Amino acid sequence: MSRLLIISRQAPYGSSAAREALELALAGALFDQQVSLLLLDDAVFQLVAGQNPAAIQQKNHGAMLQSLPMYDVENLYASERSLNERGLEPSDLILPVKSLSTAEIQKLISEQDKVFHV
Amino acid sequence: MSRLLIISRQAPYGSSAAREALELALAGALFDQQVSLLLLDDAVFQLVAGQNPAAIQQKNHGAMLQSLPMYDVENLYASERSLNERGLEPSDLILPVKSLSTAEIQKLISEQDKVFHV
Amino acid sequence: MSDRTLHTLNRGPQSLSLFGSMRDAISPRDSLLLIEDGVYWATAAYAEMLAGLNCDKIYQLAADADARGIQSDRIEPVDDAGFVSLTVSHQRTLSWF
Amino acid sequence: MSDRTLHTLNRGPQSLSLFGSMRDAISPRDSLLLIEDGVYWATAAYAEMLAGLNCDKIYQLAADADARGIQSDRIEPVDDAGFVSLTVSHQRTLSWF
Amino acid sequence: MKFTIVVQADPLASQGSETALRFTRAALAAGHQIMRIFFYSEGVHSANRLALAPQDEACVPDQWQQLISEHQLDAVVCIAAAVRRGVVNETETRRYGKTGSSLIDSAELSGLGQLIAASVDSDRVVTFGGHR
Amino acid sequence: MKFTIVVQADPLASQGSETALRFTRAALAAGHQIMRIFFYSEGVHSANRLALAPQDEACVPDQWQQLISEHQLDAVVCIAAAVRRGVVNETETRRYGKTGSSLIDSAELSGLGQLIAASVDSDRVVTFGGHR
Repeated sequence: MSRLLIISRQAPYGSSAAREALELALAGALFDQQVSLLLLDDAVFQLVAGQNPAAIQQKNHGAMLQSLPMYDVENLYASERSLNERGLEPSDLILPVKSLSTAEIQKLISEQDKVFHV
Repeated sequence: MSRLLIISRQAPYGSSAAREALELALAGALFDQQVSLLLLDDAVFQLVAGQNPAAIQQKNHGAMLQSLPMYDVENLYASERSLNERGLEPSDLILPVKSLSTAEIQKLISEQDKVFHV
Repeated sequence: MSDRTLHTLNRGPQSLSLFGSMRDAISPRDSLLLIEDGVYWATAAYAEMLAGLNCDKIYQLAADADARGIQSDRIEPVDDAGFVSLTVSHQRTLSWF
Repeated sequence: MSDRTLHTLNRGPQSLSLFGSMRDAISPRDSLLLIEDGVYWATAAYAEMLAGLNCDKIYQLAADADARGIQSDRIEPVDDAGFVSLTVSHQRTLSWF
Repeated sequence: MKFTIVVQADPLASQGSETALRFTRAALAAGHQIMRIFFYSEGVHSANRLALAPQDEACVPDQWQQLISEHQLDAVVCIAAAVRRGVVNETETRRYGKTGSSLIDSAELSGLGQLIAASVDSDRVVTFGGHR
Repeated sequence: MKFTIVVQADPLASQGSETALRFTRAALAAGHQIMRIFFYSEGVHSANRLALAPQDEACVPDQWQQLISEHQLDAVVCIAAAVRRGVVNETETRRYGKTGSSLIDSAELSGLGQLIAASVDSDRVVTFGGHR
């Protein structure tokens, strides 16, 4: 079993990047790898509660994120700095996320076999 | 004759954006419009002297910029702030450019019939 | 009619230099419409940066704010018809992306 | 062999938040390779920001620096073979774009 | 008023092409005239008829094809930007010794002059950009 | 060493696909093994055989086709990312009720599992990204 880290840096909806990061994480989990997902910069907006993309014809990204634990993507991380800069509190978020300091981000990366950035 | 402003914000080579901005400026001039080109942010790197893209199989962007006056694109502008932040002096540049303050950028935009950003 | 430019901005707060160039280019009579990921600038954390823009009115595209779960009472929402109206009431549109 | 990550960065100085995330993620034993528009970080104006990175060595891809007219004596150039060698000598590669 | 719509956004990588679709529909509904829709830069991918979307997803090129046909709009795809990106008709692929086509029926390949001409004749030009 | 190369860059909008080509050639020249080249996200446009370039310019998909064929490399294009972007074979277009194809001969459409499998079996994974 390999340890795979997927890094996402993009907000949902404005581009397909957030969704494609999620799909790679799911693929890793479906192939029985140990997958972690790390959200940096505007990607932490993926966690915002109350998303309703019906009017822009897209699928609810928040709901897709919520389904990750069901597919055994257990490790969902976000940059503490990115969350703080955007004023996002745990109560604003659609699911719990582990907030990481820079030291913890560095440690997480050093523990991986492969790191993807989508 | 319409006054058309083309804004570019991208460095050369890393993407096709810089080149496509230039091609739109040329098209405007060939169709006898009064064309201005404004370089902001990393786009001021388009002006750097001594470009040699042979090894990356691309055309010399600096040489394309130098040809603009021949095609009657006479108004080449750059943000003073963008140039200063990147430490670019007139002697570093492949051709003379009018350096604009924020007030001058605002005035330039207000004088245009149409503004493009490529 | 006074000469005014409508600026649109479609990227979020991580595109800080894009915001900076837009700030340099916007004039006191101009308006700004936040679209797509640009609506994240309407969140409370960026209220001060938006307030620092030397422009007239700021709007957000309602469908994009709704999609992203953004609630902002301070920024006026417009629908697609309102977007069209804004391009009509301003002499030119400048899209920042 | 000590555990090291090779970071590549392909965007220029206007992508400041990308640089910031890379800075957060880079470790003292890691290396950074500037590629494509990333080589603009090797210019004098950004020397202080590069010096502030808490990492081991910094390289630039020679073909990209040449293409852009960037001369930087302080940053070691590597060719494509050197890029491959760096990916071999580091346990993993993380691409910032 | 007369509008020129410029689409520079990749329909997948960015939301801009979909925003442009909604804007164009709203402008038509308000009684405005669309002089031309011009696809440039990554926007040319919006005119790729081979793009396929699952049934529960929007297919942006199909939507452009439908909107352009329904209102008989003038739609031009920048030929220089398009051929390099594989958005082509049979004439172009044959010219380069290949076969096949991918351009939607309702749009034609032409030069940047078509953008300049439409812009000059329009009251407003609205650009929908992608990610840079 | 065994490498997996991930291409996520649009070959026109970004330089990343060309950098990946150079890297792959250099890795082969150094005697390394390329387990798989995987095209994902905007990188799938690198596998569009309909892309046409003027004679004095590089055609990135043609170069990939040539490199993959010459060294008989394993090249996979993410099917979900590709079909939405119009990089398709006849099987896929027919499935969606259209006709035509645009995928280079030397690559096949398959799922993200092919990226995971190759990555796990490789010593190194190197990603070439585009603009975001």
